[in-house]
Parts: sequence; structure tokens; C-alpha cells
Amino acid sequence: MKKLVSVKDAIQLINDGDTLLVGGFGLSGSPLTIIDEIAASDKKDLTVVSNNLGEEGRGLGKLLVAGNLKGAKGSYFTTNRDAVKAWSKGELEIELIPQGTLAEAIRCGGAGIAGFYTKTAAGTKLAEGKEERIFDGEAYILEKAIKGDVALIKALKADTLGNLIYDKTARNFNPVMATAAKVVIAEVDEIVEAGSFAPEDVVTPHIYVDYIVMNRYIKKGGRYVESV
Amino acid sequence: MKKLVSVKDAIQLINDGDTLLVGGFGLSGSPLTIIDEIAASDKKDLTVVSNNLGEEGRGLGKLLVAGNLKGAKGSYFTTNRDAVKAWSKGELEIELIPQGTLAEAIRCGGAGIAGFYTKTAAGTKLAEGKEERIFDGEAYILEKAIKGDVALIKALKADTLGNLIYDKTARNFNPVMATAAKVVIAEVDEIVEAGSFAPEDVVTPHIYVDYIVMNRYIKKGGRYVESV
Amino acid sequence: MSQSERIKIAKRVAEELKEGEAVNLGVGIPTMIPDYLGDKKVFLQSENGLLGMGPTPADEDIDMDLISASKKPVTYEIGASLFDSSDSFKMIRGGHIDVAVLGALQVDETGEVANWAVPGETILGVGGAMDLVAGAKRMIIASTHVSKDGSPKLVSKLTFPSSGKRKADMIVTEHAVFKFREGKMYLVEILSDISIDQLKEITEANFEILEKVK
Amino acid sequence: MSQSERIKIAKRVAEELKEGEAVNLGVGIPTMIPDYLGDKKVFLQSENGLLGMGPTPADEDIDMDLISASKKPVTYEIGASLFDSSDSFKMIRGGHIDVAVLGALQVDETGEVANWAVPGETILGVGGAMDLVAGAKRMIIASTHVSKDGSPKLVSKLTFPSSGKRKADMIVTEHAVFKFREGKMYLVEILSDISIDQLKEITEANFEILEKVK
Repeated sequence: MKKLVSVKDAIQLINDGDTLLVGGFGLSGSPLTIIDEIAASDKKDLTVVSNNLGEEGRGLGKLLVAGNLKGAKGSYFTTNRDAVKAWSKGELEIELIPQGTLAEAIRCGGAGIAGFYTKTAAGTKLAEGKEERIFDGEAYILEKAIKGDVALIKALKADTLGNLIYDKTARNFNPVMATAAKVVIAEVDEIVEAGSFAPEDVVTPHIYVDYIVMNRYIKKGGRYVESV
Repeated sequence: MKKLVSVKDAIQLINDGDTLLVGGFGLSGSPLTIIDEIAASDKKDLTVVSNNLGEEGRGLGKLLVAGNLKGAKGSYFTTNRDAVKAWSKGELEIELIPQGTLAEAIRCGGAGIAGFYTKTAAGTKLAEGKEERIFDGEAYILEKAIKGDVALIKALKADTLGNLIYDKTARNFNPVMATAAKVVIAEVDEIVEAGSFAPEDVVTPHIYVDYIVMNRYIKKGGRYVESV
Repeated sequence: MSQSERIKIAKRVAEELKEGEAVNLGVGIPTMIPDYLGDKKVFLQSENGLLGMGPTPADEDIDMDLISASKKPVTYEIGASLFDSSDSFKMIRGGHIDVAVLGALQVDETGEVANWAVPGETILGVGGAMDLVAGAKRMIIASTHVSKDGSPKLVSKLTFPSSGKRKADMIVTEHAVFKFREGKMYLVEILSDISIDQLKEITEANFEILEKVK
Repeated sequence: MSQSERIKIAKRVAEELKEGEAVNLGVGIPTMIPDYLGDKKVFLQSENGLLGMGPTPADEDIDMDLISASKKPVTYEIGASLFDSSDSFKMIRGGHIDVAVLGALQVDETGEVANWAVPGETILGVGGAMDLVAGAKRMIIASTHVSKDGSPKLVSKLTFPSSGKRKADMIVTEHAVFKFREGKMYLVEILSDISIDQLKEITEANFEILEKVK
């Protein structure tokens, strides 16, 4: 399968200073294997766009501990105390974006749309410095598209062409992120023959996916645990 | 099933002068039964938002012949000579919208987004009167969201809650239209028990659907034909 | 606040929900509401991409890839559907959720809500709060009447950062139910043995009193 | 134009497509391309919501709910996927289609394309033409060299309405192949027994001639 690469090779596609779109809602739907490999590397000055920064020392939280990060853009970092601390000390830039605006901005990044007017956050602190405009008597703010250099996403299965399906709510930000980066690397639990998915079942069509990496974690008791 | 209504009752939800979002790409994915009922009614001054206006005397083309229409917004009317003639005589207002802009504008209408900057049509005749703005050195135009009073969509099956799945490329504009009107009426071939669709398989979640109407046409030789 | 007061609030909000509505529940007291719905069936939506969220599974059925927006394991109700985050917020922001029940740090007398940030504190989270405030058809606040430090939560004007210009429709506390209509706040029900004078003392916001409550 | 000339154009464009590319084919000559790909496998995308479009089915397998953007019955290739119109144009406008092969009414010497409207005629259709012009990574025009009335299609400046500011990368006609680079037009190949002088006569656009063609 020509898109399959080792995780070692996969992270060579990431350059210092890159913006990474990383799927997941907390740890669910997060590409844990690829994240581990980055944490073990000397990649630096990365900016991560993800809803959270994993948890303390878990998932994307590892990149913070390992010193790979320059900044993070997402909707919720409060529960990762490492992130809060790093931000307080000026060691991590954080941009806080409402969750729906984040999802939509990434979708636009992948859809050839440069910006959109949303009613979310209009009139709030998070709208400061943003253009406000009235449509039909209601205030909207202009939000710009978000794109990444590399998207790191997690799917349940790929077929040999690279079509993807996701596991339950582990889908979350992954399908939109798959559309909005120059290079898209998908971590998957399993690869099946092309033709295994009905055309209706494909969530991410293969043309969005550049590389596939196998997940090293295995699921036990409803959680991914490191395999021996 | 509480959302199921007769087609007679369904079209009572349409008022003279309404804007209707009507699914379909040509005749495929078009709610033929509901359209027939409107054509047989004295509804008037309707504006139809749909990719095409059906074909001559078929699908949405019937509304033109029956005199229900004031206007049409869509991407391609050239092949319906009735529409071209009616427009030439000043009997039908037509607004021409690039197909992708049409789909996106309707999606925005359903998504709480008032407008978006697209690169499609920038610098062309179809951008006249529209705001142009440069993002990252490229020209984009502002397109506003499209909403309807009533959406008339066609699905393959509904479950008893109103979740919908679609048939192959008959999906087209139907799922976005289901999100962007005050009242959504779905015409379906079959109703199945809630729980029959896996959560992954639902394309239009039931909260978007207000009413269900049974399709009177049956499929024969790959086409919907009138049942006797 | 005692657990019984929390339950009182959850129960009272549960009465406001109507059969068949699509409901998004914020963290805290709102998550207790499903226990008090009785036979009433509502459809719970979760920001991370699920409509038709069911109760917590048995331990052996836990799957951390089927979770709520609070990252707790959940189950499917019959007729549930899955979608990605952009479709989830299309649903929320686009006005397709009937009711959002949210907590609040402050609510002012016009119904404007502050529920994401405390001035002077490190706040690095907003989540879906602002999207829900902007988009849900009805917004009900479920909250304690005063803050932990005793300061009023129902204020005349927000001193905490606003979550959006869109006003709440109702607030339910352990003491009372208020509704907001056209920029004004109305006391519609008293839920404890508090007197109206006592209520006014712990409520900085000005409110009018509906005839039936007097 | 004769069928053999149409085939010549389709064959020549087919050579430009690379294994594994996602390709959107406009109406007319472009739709003939799949017949001339040999072993080369490309993924055909159709605006109405299909990636992995296969050939016309046998009569008894026709399903008018599995159709191309030209509303002709098609089939699935292995690994095909279905999506709605907004997702389809996200793919097109977002730059995820490798090549769009389109017809044209006029192309000017900078590569700007007019392919949707004739001045003075009733044109009430644009379809996905402008989205493809704006979004496809490469744009190849497959067209007759001159119009049916003999007027040049390759013009110095468009007189027909433009389809967008984005320029074509290449045009293939029955007589020649031209490439466009940084606002200039280059003759890269002659496909018929036409002389360069004759070619200049039927080509209003100014073009430079690559060394190898001279």
C-alpha cells in the first residue's frame, strides 16, 4: 500500500516552525503514535491547532513537556495545568477560539473559503480586533480560515487507497483537518482492502490523505493502551 | 409516526410568495410527489432555489408550466427551454449562481453563518455588485447565506424519528437544504423503525426534518415512474 | 450548595424541557437533568459530534471513543447519529438545538450571560459556550443563586466577560425562577422558603415580580 | 470537427494525466478521455457528489440516481465515495482536485478562460464551471482550435465573459498544444500537418514557439 509509511518517516515531513492541525477531542481521536514520535524528536517551534492540548503529559500534552511547542490554538486548555503554567510563564503562546469557530475556520481552510461571518463571540472579548458587520439586524464577526502545514489525524480504518472511516465520537475534528493542510498523515488501527467500504460509508475520501501510519496503541477496556 | 403527513397536508405549509429550497440535480434526488401536488395547486409567486429547474415539463419544470413560479435561483437552466423562454418574456426572474457557491450559501444559511468569501467567480460578471476583498494576495468575493421558508427534499429512507439516508448521487443538495429552511419536508421511498440506521449511517439527523411525505413514484428500470 | 439544592434546580429545569426537543447540556448541574425527565424523551446533543446521547454505560461497556463533551463515557439512544465537529456546530450555531441549559458565572438583569472567564484569573478555555449562547433556540441558565464567596451572580451589569449579546430566556437557581423578556428580568416563581425581601438582598439585579408570585 | 480529431484531442490530454490523480472532466471532448487512459488509473470526480466514477453501465444496470454531472448514468470504481454538493465543492474549490479538463468558448493569450456565456445570447447556466476554474490544481482546456463559424477561439483578449481570473495551464486543440506560464502563451507541440504560419493565421492570440517545435 503506497501511502503506508513508518511513523519515523512520517514525522520527517514535519519541519521546525510548522503549524500542525491535530485531530482529537481530549485524547479521543488523537493520533497518539505520531505524537509520541514527535515528542521523542527534536522538532521545535511547532504550533498546534487542536481543540485541547491533550491532557497533562498525555497525548498532545507530551509535546508541551518535551519542548516541541511554540504555540497552541484551540478552544479549551484550562484542564491541562501544564499548558496554563507554560502560558503564564510566557513559554507557550495560546490563541483561544470558540469551538465552533475553530471547526468552521478549519473547514473553510480546506474549502477555498478565505473567511466567514459568524455570530458566535460577536460583542465579546474574543471578538476584539475582529471586523464586526451587521447582517439582517444581527451582529456577526469575520473569522479567517485556518490552514496547516501538516495535519495529523486519527481514523479507525483506512482502505488501501486511503479512504477513511472513524470510530464513534473519535471522529470530531479529524475529517475537517484532513482537508486543510498541505500534507495529511492519518494514523489508523487497521488497513482493509479498497472496496471494503461502501461508497456511502467513506467519511474522508482518499484524495485528502497523503500518508498512513499504523497506530501502535491497542484498545483495552475501552481505552488505547501502549502495546508491548 | 408523528412526522408523516399526506402530501395534501404538506403543501398547506407553503404560502404564496415563499422561497422554496428544492433538492435534486436535474430529476435525481428531486421530491417529485410534492412537486406534482404544488403544480396541481394554485400556489403562486413562489421562488425556487434549486440547482436546475427540473427538465421541460418534468420535476420542477412542472411548476413553471403550471404558473406557480415567480423566480428561480440556481446554477444551470440552459437545458430547460421553457425556463429560457419564460425568462426572455420576463415571466420568470432568474438568478444565476455558481454551483459551489449555491451549495455553500445554503450550508451557511443553515449554519448560523451570514456570509463567506469565496474565490469562485471573483473578477467575473457574476461578481458584479459583490464586495471583493483580497486575502493573502488572492481575490475573493463576499457571498451571503441563502435560506428558505420551506425546504422540499428527497431521501431514500427515513426512520420513524425522521433520520434520513439518501440514494447514491441523489444525495446532492438535499442534506444542505434540510438545514436551511424554517420548515423541512422530506419525501421518502420507505420508512423504517428508529434504530434501523447505525449512528454512522445517518446523513441527516432527525432534528432537521419536520415532516415526512411518502413518494408516490416507484422505481422501474432505474427511473422513478408514476405508480398506477 | 447541597446536593438536594442541585437536584432541585435540575428537576425544575427538567420541567421546562418538552417531549422531543433537542437539548444541549452544559457541565455541572445541567448534566443531572436527564435523571429527572421521567417519561419525557428529549434528544441530547454533544458538541463533539453526537445526537441521541444516552446514559453512562456499565463499567465493562465503557468506550472512551464514545464520550460526551465533558469527556465522560456515554451510550447511544435509539436513533442516535454521529457527525464531525463542523457539522455539530452547524447544528448549534444554526439554530437547530431547541434548548441549551448552561451554567453561569454571572447573568445580568437583561439576561446577558458570562460563563467562560473570570477577570484576573487565568482562563484558557471557552469550549462551545459562546456557540451555544449564540445559536440555541432557547437558553436556560441553571446556577446557584450566589457565588461560592457569597457575591451575587445575578447582577445589574456584567463585570465578568460576556459570552455574547444573545440573552438567556430563563434562570433557575435554588431559590427562584426568573424569566427575561425584552431586556427585563421577571421573578416568576420562588423555589425555597425565602422571602421576596431576602431574595432582593442576594440579587443585585433589578427584577419585576409577576402578580402570581406576590 | 471530425470524430477522429476529437479523439486526437482526448488522447493527447489523456497523456497529461498521471496515475492516481483526481480529475474532473467537463462536458464534450473531456468525457472521451477515460477511453484513452490505457492502464493508467485516475479517480474521476463528479460535481454532484461522487469520487471514483466508473464507465457507463449496461442498459439493464442503469440507475438514474447514480449519474455524472452531465446527468448520464455511471458506475462506481472500487474505492468510490459519495458526498453532498457542499462537500463536493469543498473538494473542488479547496484545491483537492488535481486536474480539471474543461471545454472553452475562448481562451486568451494569458490563459484566461471563457467557458460559460456568449455575449448577446441567452445564457442561463454556469454550473460548476467557475468553481473548477477557481479551484482545480491544474486546468487543461480541451477544445477545437476555432469556433464553428471559423472565428478564433484563442484570442488576444477575451470578448466573451470570463470564467475567472485563474489561468489555464494548457490547451490542447486538434492542431496544437499550448502552455501558459506567467501570463504568456507557448506553442509546445504541433498535432496536425499545419505549418506554423497557418497556425498563426487561425490563432489570434500571440504565442511564443518553443525551440523544439521550430
